[in-house]
Amino acid sequence: MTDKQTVDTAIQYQSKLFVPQASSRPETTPDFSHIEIPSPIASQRPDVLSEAVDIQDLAYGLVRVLGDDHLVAGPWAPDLSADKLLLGLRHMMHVRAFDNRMFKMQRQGKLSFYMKCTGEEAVAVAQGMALKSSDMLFPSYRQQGLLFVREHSIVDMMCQCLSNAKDNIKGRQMPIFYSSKKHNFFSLSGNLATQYSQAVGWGMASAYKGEDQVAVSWVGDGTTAAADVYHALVFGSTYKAPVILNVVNNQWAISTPQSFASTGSTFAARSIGLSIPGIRVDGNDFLAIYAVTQWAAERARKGGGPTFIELYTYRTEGHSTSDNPDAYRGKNEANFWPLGDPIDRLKQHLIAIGQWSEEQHQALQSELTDDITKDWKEALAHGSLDNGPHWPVTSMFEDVFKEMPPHLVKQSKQIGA
Amino acid sequence: MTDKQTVDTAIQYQSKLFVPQASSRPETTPDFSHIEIPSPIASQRPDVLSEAVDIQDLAYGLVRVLGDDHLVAGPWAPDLSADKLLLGLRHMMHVRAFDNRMFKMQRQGKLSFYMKCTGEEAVAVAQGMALKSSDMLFPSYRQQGLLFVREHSIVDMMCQCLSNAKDNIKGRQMPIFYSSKKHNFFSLSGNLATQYSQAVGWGMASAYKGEDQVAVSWVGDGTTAAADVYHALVFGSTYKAPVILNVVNNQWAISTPQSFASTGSTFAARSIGLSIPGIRVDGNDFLAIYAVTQWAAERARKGGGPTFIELYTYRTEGHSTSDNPDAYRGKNEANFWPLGDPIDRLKQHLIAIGQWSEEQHQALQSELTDDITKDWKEALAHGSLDNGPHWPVTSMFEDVFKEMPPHLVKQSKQIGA
Amino acid sequence: MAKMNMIQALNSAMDICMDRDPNVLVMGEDVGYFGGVFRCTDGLYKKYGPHRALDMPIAEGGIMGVAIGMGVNGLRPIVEIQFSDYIYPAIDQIVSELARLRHRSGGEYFAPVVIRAPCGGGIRGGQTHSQSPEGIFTHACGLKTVMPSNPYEAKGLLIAAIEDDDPVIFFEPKRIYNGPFDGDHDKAASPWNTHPLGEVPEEHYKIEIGKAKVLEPGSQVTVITYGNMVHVAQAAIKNSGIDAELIDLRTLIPLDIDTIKASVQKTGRCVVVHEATLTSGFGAEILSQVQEECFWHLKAPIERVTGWDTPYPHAFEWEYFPSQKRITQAMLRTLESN
Amino acid sequence: MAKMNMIQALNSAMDICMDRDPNVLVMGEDVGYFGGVFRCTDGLYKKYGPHRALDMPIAEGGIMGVAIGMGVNGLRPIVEIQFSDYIYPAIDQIVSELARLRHRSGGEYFAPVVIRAPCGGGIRGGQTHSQSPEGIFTHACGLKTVMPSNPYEAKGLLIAAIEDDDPVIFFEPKRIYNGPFDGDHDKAASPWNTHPLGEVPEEHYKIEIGKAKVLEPGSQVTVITYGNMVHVAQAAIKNSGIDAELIDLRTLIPLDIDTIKASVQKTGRCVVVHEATLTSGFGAEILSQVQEECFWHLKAPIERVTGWDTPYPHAFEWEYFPSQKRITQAMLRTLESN
Ligand SMILES: Cc1ncc(C[n+]2csc(CCOP(=O)(O)OP(=O)(O)O)c2C)c(N)n1
Ligand SMILES: Cc1ncc(C[n+]2csc(CCOP(=O)(O)OP(=O)(O)O)c2C)c(N)n1
Ligand SMILES: [Mg+2]
Ligand SMILES: [Mg+2]
Repeated sequence: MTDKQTVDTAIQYQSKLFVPQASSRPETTPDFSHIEIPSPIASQRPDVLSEAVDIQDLAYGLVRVLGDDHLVAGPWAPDLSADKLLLGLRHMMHVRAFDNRMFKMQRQGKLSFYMKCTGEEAVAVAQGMALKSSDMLFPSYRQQGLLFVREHSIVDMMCQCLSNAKDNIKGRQMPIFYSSKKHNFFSLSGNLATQYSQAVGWGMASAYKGEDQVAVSWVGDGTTAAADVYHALVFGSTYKAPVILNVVNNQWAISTPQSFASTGSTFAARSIGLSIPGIRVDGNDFLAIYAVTQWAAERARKGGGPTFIELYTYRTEGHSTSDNPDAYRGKNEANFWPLGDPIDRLKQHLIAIGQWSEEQHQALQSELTDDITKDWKEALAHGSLDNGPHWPVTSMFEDVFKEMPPHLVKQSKQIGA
Repeated sequence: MTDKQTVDTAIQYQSKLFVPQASSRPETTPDFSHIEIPSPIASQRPDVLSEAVDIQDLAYGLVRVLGDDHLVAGPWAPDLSADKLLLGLRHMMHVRAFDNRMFKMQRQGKLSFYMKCTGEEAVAVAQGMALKSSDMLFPSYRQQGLLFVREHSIVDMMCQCLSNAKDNIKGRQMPIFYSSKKHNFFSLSGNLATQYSQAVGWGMASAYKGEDQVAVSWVGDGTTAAADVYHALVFGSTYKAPVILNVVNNQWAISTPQSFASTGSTFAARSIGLSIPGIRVDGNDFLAIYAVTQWAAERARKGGGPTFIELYTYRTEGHSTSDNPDAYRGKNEANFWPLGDPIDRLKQHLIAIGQWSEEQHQALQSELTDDITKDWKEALAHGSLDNGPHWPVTSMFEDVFKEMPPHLVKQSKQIGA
Repeated sequence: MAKMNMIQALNSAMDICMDRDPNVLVMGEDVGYFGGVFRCTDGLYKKYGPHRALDMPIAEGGIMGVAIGMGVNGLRPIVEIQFSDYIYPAIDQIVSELARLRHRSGGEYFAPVVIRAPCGGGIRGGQTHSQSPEGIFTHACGLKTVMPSNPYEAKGLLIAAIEDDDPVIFFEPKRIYNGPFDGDHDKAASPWNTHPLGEVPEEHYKIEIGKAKVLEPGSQVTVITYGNMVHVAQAAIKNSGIDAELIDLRTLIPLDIDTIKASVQKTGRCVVVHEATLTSGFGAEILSQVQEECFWHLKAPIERVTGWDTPYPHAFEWEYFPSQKRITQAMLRTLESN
Repeated sequence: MAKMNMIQALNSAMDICMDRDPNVLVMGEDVGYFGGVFRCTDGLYKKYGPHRALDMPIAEGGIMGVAIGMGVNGLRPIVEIQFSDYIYPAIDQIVSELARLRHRSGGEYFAPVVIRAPCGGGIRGGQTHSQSPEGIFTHACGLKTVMPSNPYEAKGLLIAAIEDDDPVIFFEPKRIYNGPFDGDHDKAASPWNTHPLGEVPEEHYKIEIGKAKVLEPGSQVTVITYGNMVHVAQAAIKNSGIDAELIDLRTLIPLDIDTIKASVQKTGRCVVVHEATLTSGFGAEILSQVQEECFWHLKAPIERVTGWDTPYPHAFEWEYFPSQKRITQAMLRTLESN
């Protein structure tokens, strides 16, 4: 086709290429009626050392604990005190209050960027609570809830988002790319999926040293297509690494529906052929997530190797502050999501078992919102992206290497000149 | 650990890391008795448009046609004339004669390198014969049989191996890295697995244009771990590309046993979770391979998308001329392989059905060996790696780009200076 | 002539090529229904259908692998890598396969793939949305590397790239998608519709790959750059009053050494500017060739003004960015010596 | 002192480090039971067990990902990439993750991974067993890049790399595993045991990363190179009788510019040699820094002698290889001018 003449404009193809479809687009009405929602008693809870292929029904089903009546049922019901449940509720509400505030602050120009996890709070909070604090977390960018569970300072999280002088990563990364060694929370990367195989390596090292810690990682539905996800499955299984590999299927990857990654199957099913149990769990059911995570952690600690967990949930809001979902999905698609909202479902459960009330809920909501407002003021006092104070500019040249080599010393001198 | 003092030599780990084992090592006796060999009547032959998950037994079983009695049986028995079978036998024997000669020539210093496919001849020959000549082949380096089926000039293959003046790829690649556009045989790459996702793209283009051609690709058991294999499965399934994705499980990847890639499952099982049927087939059973390939091609042409085929076979000899398998696997492990030799099995079958005899076999063997000797002489007449003639040295600068840019023109002038 | 920003110009280039040739398609993450996170493929889905504005799974390596296969089967895929920072998972397919296919097959096979990748900083994207990795690709034999600096040329170069039978990697400096950015972050950005190179014909036209442009004639010093830095250098020249000759490379490989040579042999001084990190950046190659070709004409050391050898920082975009000030200082240093 | 070839010296380095520190392990394709296709890890499996000489699936990207995770969890993995040509699938993990982890986490996390990769041509391995991709890694901030030229230094540098808390990519010129190769392919190769640098102490010792070595003092021209080309350059100097100063860089990043500067400021002439392809190779960076630091001392253009800008050809290894003749011609060219 180098010159015009060779273009055969007469060619008209009758394409037979299959292209997946979306759950909805702005011009269509959302419809999730095809989603089968089994009852909590429908799923078995097998021995933690079962063979993947023998328990493959768990990959095609949906583990649930909270029924439509807001009560617990079925073999997966975890042994959780009301206090723990209330703590979980509190964390989820706290995360949401945080997200809402930060999103607004981005809109007001205080932050360069923000990402919420609205509708998915149960994932990080329930999983975080089901793990030991010595377990190592390799999150993607929507598991801020883990930091709440591990009692990371909220002010410090805000300082990271503000890239101010108190930002523990020295203004180097975009908002929400937290890192906290103290909390066994790995440094977030902007490159999707890379942390997944790293988690497997971390777990391998744990086994190598004869230790008991488990590594836990998360990717989104869209990210499952990445090479590192496969690497994690292959290496994790080959060396029976003590890891929990989670897929947060929130139905969308920016504008791309999960159908471009799921290949018409469940994500959980993908690991079975690699001898890793796949479990699909209601991602908005705090108790089910907790129970499945506990199962996987026990399997890992007993030497059974990885578990692949698909958390079936929904990204209620936009991908990030950079995006408007109305441009690519049906209006209010979130309202059609059949598995409800994780906070609301846990709240209803606690009310149903007499441990909570609407009034208490409102009060807690106000308390948390106020806390966040207070925290935000404190964080801002440490500086903001636009107005500083920041870390000194020359700090940019630190940590490229452990000790600064001559060429960076030279450059750090030039920057002031 | 930057300085000596910080090394805590007291640490002694009790490793819990699981490390897979080999089928045998030089210090152990090979033992394949755990391999289950089902009878030809044990496998169903489902409709070509079946859902992967519904026919998953095919991924865990072993499709066979030739029984221990050397007769055909079961639902997979293909409709193949004796002439076609004899042609298949001839091709396989031809390949083996070729391999033996070329290996010897490498040992005599005439070739820089060579790779045999001994014990695996049925894979390429039966699959090649089951496809249309317009189907596009994206092989790995052990499917030289495809070129025999497509009647590529043997002399030209030898010229490629010799990098001489008649080498169609101008001396640019190592021996056996064939390329033949005329035969719809893609240019081999030294980088494992890269051709696998390319085949999917080729198939997508075929569907895009509304055409009927299928793309077919091969990787080894070891190579299944590569990212491109996953990409091929994910993209192939997402767009239902008309492709056949083969894994030649010959039990070894250089010195590394298949257990480092199989994760304790079958390779065929790996695709099921991605909605791609996985079929495990006796890789030394010419008829079974033919039948399964036909099934997959029909599925692809009907819009059913990819099929993932594990060809269960054995690498009878070393990895390449660079290697000595006695250093890492049990002596004569090949002799313990329970699925026999593909040439011998087809020969026995043809004898059993009265279409062949030992005498005819010997005669054919001699004929082919003589042919190869003759071809070799002819090829050598076109030059050899050490003594030439080669392509002109400056041909090295051609084809980097379609038209040679100034900097390469300049370099090609310098090379003579 | 229409007024177009760079996004519209790129879009127009793709539209025209898709319209003329059914073998042309665009593919990548979010490029289909949504039209790309930077909107470069906006409207193509509607006009040409889901199979020609093809959304793809998030696996750059997979996207590149299938693009090569498509190219071998007669299509001309235009791949969008959402951010050039995410091109690394595809490097094996690009460098080991795409770049070498024609050569290794003795000319039998080739894949006319275009890879579009937004690059460079300026959107407060931190280290994973700001990189300029062009240097890496210039080291791989068999790839053409292009980086336009304005809508008019972006369109002409992209059409040329799509119609080229060699693989082309096409970097788009995202900071100037909407308007030229002269490096002064306190000044309101001017949109392309106030710029002469924002005048873009609606029709098909090409700008030859491999040809640099002398943007500003001058006699004292040659400034060689490409992409966004063209505008910063231009402003530095204007504001400093230095009589500099400004060269916009437009194509990195094949490098138009003749244009460079003619200029530096005239001026005897040279400053190379890019946003990518210093060490082993493409500036090193430019400097090397200038040194090799113009040594006897040089009156001062050739200078490089580039990003620092650190990951792109979120908080210090302006300090990281090669500023007008740094370019001016470099020009002045070259002028100091005689 | 023992006589060791480079393979034995590297093996000894790993053995010593594994013996001293249970956190050190080797991993990669065929490195365990078999001891590596080049035998560099021979015996370690037997001595330290399958979990410390760890065979791995064929997925360089996966190997690198897990190595990083291990490094974060306190281990010091030594990864072998079977051929440096196969490092591309791991580039994302190396460049985006390994190199930047310490920086992006504000110093909280790091992974002390060593990547060993045999590189260069000479085994008639064609384009996929002959590459020298070191240049690419020198453009990534946060990696140290090393290429030794002899057994003694290979061992000392590898131990230093293993004990370094920064990631180190360690290229091994495979052509000189068994003996120095001076570029004359008609001459029988001499084994390391006839070479003084084949004398290797059995014990632990280190050679500092980041320090070049003046191998041959000279006054007329400085030849800067590394790896295999050190021996070719040395032979070219000897056979031509030119009074050249030969610098073996040993470490590419951080570059020992002081040693280079001292030499070129003395000689006023410089030839840079490497086997990698010319355009945007590390030679461009060396040349650039020499030009920047020594401009006023230069009496002739700095020359580059490198591989050609084509894939490494199977049939034309000798024509491709930067020969003694080409190096000598380059030295002579620099001497011609005054
Ligand atoms: C390697 C890589 N490619 C592309 C991107 C750009 N990107 C950021 S988020 C995203 C979508 C991820 O979707 P999903 O995995 O479903 O996670 P979710 O956002 O829904 O939580 C994309 C494409 C990236 N960050 N890294
Ligand atoms: C990306 C890449 N990594 C490593 C190699 C080196 N290598 C060549 S063949 C091989 C083993 C392949 O084994 P398998 O896939 O089982 O195929 P087989 O040789 O048994 O046919 C390896 C590791 C390579 N060629 N490419
Ligand atoms: Mg998602
Ligand atoms: Mg194999």
